[in-house]
Amino acid sequence: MEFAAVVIIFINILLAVNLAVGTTPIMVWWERRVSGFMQGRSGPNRAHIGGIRLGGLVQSVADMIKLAFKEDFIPAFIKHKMFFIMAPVIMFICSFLTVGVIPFADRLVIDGVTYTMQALPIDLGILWFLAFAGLSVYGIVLGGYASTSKFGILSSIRAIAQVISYEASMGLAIISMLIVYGSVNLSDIAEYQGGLLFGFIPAWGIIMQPLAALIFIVAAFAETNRAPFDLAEGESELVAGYHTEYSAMRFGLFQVSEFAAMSAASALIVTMFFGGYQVPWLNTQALQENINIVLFAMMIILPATIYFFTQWIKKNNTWVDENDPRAKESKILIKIFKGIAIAVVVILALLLLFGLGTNGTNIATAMIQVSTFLLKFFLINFFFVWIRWTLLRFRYDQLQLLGWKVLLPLALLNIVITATYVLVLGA
Amino acid sequence: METKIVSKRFHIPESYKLEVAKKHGVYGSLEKLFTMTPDEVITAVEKSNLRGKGGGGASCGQKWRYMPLNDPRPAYLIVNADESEPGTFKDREVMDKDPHLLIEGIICSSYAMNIHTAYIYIRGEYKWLADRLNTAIDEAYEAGIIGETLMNGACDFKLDIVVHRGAGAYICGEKSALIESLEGKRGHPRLKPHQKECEWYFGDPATVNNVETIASVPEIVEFGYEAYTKHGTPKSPGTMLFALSGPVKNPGVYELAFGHKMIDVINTLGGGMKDGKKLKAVIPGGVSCPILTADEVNKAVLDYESMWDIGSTLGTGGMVIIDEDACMVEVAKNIIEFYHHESCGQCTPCREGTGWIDTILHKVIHQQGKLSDIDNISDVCGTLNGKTICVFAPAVADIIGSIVVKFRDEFETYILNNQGAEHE
Amino acid sequence: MGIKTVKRHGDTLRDKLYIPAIVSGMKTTMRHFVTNIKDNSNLITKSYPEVQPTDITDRYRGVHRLTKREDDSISCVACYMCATACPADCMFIEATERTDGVDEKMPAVFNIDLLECVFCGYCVEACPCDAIRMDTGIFSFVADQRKDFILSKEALLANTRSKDFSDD
Amino acid sequence: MSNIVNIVIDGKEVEAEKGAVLIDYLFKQDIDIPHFCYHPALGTDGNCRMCMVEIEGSKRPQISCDTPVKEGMVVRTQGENIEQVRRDILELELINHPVDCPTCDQAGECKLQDYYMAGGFYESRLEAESKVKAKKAVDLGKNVMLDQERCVLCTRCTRFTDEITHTNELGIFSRADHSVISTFPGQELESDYSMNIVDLCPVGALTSKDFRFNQRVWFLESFEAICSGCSKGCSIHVDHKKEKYKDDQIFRFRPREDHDVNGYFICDDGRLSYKDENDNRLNDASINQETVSTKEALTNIADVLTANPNDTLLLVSPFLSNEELALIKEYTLNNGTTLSGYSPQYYDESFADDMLRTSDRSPNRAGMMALRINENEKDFNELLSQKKVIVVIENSYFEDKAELFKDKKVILFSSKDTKVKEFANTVLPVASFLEKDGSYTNSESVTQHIKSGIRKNAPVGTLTSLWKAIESLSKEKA
Repeated sequence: MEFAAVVIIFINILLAVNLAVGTTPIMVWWERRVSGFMQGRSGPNRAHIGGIRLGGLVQSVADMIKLAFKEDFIPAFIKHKMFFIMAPVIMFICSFLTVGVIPFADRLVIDGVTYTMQALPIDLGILWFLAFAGLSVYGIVLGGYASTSKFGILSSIRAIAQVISYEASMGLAIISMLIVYGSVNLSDIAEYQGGLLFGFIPAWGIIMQPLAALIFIVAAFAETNRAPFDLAEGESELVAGYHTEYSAMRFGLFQVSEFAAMSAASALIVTMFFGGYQVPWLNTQALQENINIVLFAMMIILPATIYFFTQWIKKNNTWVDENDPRAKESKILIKIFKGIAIAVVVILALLLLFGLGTNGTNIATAMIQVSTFLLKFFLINFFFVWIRWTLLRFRYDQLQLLGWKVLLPLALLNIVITATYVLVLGA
Repeated sequence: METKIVSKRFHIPESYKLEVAKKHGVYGSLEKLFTMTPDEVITAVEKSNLRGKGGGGASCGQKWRYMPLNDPRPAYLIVNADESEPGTFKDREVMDKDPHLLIEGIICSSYAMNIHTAYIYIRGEYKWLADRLNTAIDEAYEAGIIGETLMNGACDFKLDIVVHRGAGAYICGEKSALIESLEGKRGHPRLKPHQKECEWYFGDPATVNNVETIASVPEIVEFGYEAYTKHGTPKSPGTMLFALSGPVKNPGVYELAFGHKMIDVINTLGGGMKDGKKLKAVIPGGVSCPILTADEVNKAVLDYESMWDIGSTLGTGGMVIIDEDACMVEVAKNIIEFYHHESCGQCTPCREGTGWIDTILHKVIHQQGKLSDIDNISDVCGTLNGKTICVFAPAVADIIGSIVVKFRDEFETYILNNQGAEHE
Repeated sequence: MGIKTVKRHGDTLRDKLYIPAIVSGMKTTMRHFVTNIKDNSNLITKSYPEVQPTDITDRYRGVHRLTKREDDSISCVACYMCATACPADCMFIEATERTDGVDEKMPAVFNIDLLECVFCGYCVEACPCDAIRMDTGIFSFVADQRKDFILSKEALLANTRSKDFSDD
Repeated sequence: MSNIVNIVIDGKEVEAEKGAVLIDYLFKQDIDIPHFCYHPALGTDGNCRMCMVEIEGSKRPQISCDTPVKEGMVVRTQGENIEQVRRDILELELINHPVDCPTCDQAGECKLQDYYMAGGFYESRLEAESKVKAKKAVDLGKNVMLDQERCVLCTRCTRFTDEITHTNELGIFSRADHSVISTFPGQELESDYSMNIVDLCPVGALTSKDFRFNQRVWFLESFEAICSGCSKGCSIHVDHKKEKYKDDQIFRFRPREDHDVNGYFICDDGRLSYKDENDNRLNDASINQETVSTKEALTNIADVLTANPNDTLLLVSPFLSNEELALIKEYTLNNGTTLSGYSPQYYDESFADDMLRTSDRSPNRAGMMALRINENEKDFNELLSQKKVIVVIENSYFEDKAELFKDKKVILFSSKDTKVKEFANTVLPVASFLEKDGSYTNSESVTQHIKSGIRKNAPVGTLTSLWKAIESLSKEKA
């Protein structure tokens, strides 16, 4: 295998792993701070390494370290120790593998060889997702059951019923999308969305199939056990549901897999409905053709963004005690960001000056697409958080009612309409 | 106006001496007595309708009938000389001026009830009277009037008379408390029996009579009940010793037949009010009877039934006269202080109630009174009335309650004006 | 009287759709988010412990204290009312004869286990002698051993009323 | 049956015995009439005036403790009028009462407090400073403290010393609201039954020196048992409590009304004998002075017993229940061991009196005799010299006679930490008298059953359970 192939595969796997696992601390931080600001609090902002807090991100690191070093405790009353141990692992693996099929960029051509920008270059993308998303509920069921605790059992029962209810609507929503895209391969789907509808609107899933998008997003919330459908955890009724009896890194695994599942769902939503890696109005071809203009635009936009960001830091990232190392953080961060801005400008200027060549153009395009994907990905994640801190948890009967009486008929109706439309007008 | 039966020898100097008294006819009834059977004596007393003069006014003859007949146990006559009620000092006169009349009465009564031991329970403070009685009894023993036989063998009847000095408790004038005290216990009244019966002294039958009652018996024995019932009214026949005290010109003890108007007695025998002051109120029979206002006094007739009709009682006949200068709050305080001090402390209402009224009036006198205090006093009087073993508490309720009701205006003015002489 | 018909809320199509309500809710949270992220100086959160709270009210139930009488002796008469009222069973009292003539009973031992205390204030309500109060304003109590959280009689007597509280 | 008459109580027609005291009858009907001075053991005194009822036909309310039941009587114990009367009298009762329930040991079982709460007198019409003051802590002598302020002068205590013990130590002094109870000058409470006045006192005026300030009564749990202080076996209530973080502990004994045995009272020695239960307990099994587990000790005992059944003497004591004695007796019959109940050390002639106390200070000698367990001194001494294995079960005979153990193997079952332990080869702790269930027969052949309510943190097995374990172990070996 060629060196380039190894590097690309490595990068892809790294991206997938990071998306699944590496984002967890970031998502935890994201969740805490966003909820803080939404509620007029500040969220975590104290933990620091040498005064560097990164807006509280260090707290997540501290938590991670804590979880890793905590005593791994299995209560004496637990009989099925194997299930108890397996449960978080199953859940983690399932959530983790789901991310593998997401395309981070268009097919990359280097020296005439085409590489798929997926960690797992499988053609059955969506089916893979459905399979593992459905499997991950086994983790919850086993965990709750093996806990020998009424909270755990109740949580398991809820989780099963919930997943069954929403899996159906989700699958049906996807079917209508497949009719549109005509493929189950996510790369194909992303590529499809690079086109324009009626010549001026990006042909994104959400624009073509808003109803399917809505159903899918709602179902994805339920699948990932996120508020307002987090009945399996239901702190107010079930203490912590299926992970009541878990501690240390076993609990950590549940936590990670929850965020991994959320990441996977976000990634899939981005890919299916928000154009995947596509930059609106600039599909791969257009990007490659106008790479210099794009780079030039970036040369202006990025430093400007960083300038505003440093201004914001100066204003908001303060500390009461001037003698504390944390008080000096802003200055350091501003310097670093200024350095980054200068470096970016310099690199981009050099690139523009000396030209990119074909491979360079392709790589730059891929990088821009990966960045676009990540941007969309984080925005959808933000949406997840936003929803969580806005909506109340559904009551259990409301959850089932919504699943069976609203989403399922709507999804079926959507399929009929889409199929009719496709049949009548031809593909 | 006076009808002298018990007091017929009071005016004679040194009448307490046996020879002086004998000269004036003491022990004259005994000759007739010995010709009568005990039952005839009791019948005579019954028919005379002689009433207990200690305050209750119960029929003396009926009481004697309660003594069990043919009982193997010894029986006792207990003469109640524990005269401690403020305003009452008639028994003192009898014992002071004519002790032999009392002994004569005891002989008659003992004979009637087949009693061989008689006790005279005398108030502890009446030391000189106890001495006088003892002297008289010694004289009687010496003269052979009492002892193994009566009147030197005129009658084969053993009789001993013992004078017992109390320790100075007002409640021991209550007959059951008196017996308790005589038994050597704390003077607590006993629970009332559920049927009419005699008293019990160490488990033996006993009867308790007032000094004046006993002193009235010889007259009935000697002259028959017809002579006695000639005096007084049909329902309250006979006479009674009335004591007048307070700001009248001639206070003292006067024997009157029942049925005289109270105001007449005050104005004639008492000689009217001192210094021309106006009469304000009278407490008719010792301080334990409801008070009478001046208007009521004008209507009052001195016999048991008439007094009940105007909402008071004749009591012991000790009339306490109050003139216009007296402050009724202070009168009430004075009386309640006495009762507070004398309550035996057995029943809760009396023990705590008298103290409470005293405290309230103390506050009123010391210018810390409130109008609600008047109602509080009335409330406590209500609780005191009829909820205790003996009639001490109802007596307090009667006098204090009646003062507060009849002179409420004066109490209110007193409290509101916050005036009145400092009592300290 | 008559019957008043109250219209049931949530029956309109708009309500049943959920979407408008969800959107308006999301608008609200987003508004807060944007405002706070633009300028976080108005956040309610204090940077404790560098910034100490200044708004503890008189009604705040801080750590307990035992009051003293005018002669500086303990007010408590060891009646166990507080222990009786305590839902957490965190008060451990042993009574003894009081010999100084002020009263006849006082606590020999009076321990409060702060780890078990739920700070409900029932003990203060139950006390017939106003001997126990929670007006010290102490909201932070830290120790590194369990036994250090058990406040003894002496420690409770040493606590004083918070100076920040108004004099009433 | 002419003794039965019909009366009406609160509108309900009932039958009652003619001439019975009305209040007694009302108690039997579970009608709670407030009262202080009346006590069935002491009779009517009628001074508290609390037990007023309305009787149709009489002008005023009557005290039910001095009202005999009569044919056709119509009694009302409720209603506005009678309750007002009770309130009035209760108010007077409280007017000089210090209302110092917080420091009063009686709080929780105080009648005055109950009536006070029911009546709702939260504010006195008499100011505190006007209240009559009296002495607060008067030492009456033996085991009893007096608080004269709290006294309601019901005279139950004076009547107890006058009529029950005939010791006449107590009297009322002074008059009116200054009346106080006290001992006569120079005299102290000396009666062996003096602590009964603490129970009799309806308020907190008389408190036990022993129980004083130890516990609040509402924390205590109670079960019915008998006193093991002598062979009278007086019925008692055992008040105990398992405090947080502490072991179950007995705080006091109270007499239990039982007309077959003790009536209403118990003696002070019996009452204070609860201390024996709490103190000086044996908790660990040991073999040759080394602490071992109960199981090891049991195996050891089973070994010894199966090895020399014919050379074994079992010494039981009258402290064991009938069930335990029967079990051991059966064992001896089956295994050929010998059994003795010799225990002269429990006799104490000086303890007996003509009220309740007997000279035999053990609870179940009659039960032991009923099982025909030999107590003969001669037989016992003979056996003692012959047998090589001595099993001492809850018997303190050897306490000061350790020299008798020479050359013998000794097995000790005991609930007490005794000196005998040092000479015993195997020691096994057993549950104490009040920690186990069982029945006991007193000197008057009355058999009473105890159902223990004590829950110790570390329960020591009962003799029954341990003995059964030994039996089954022995069978395994055989």
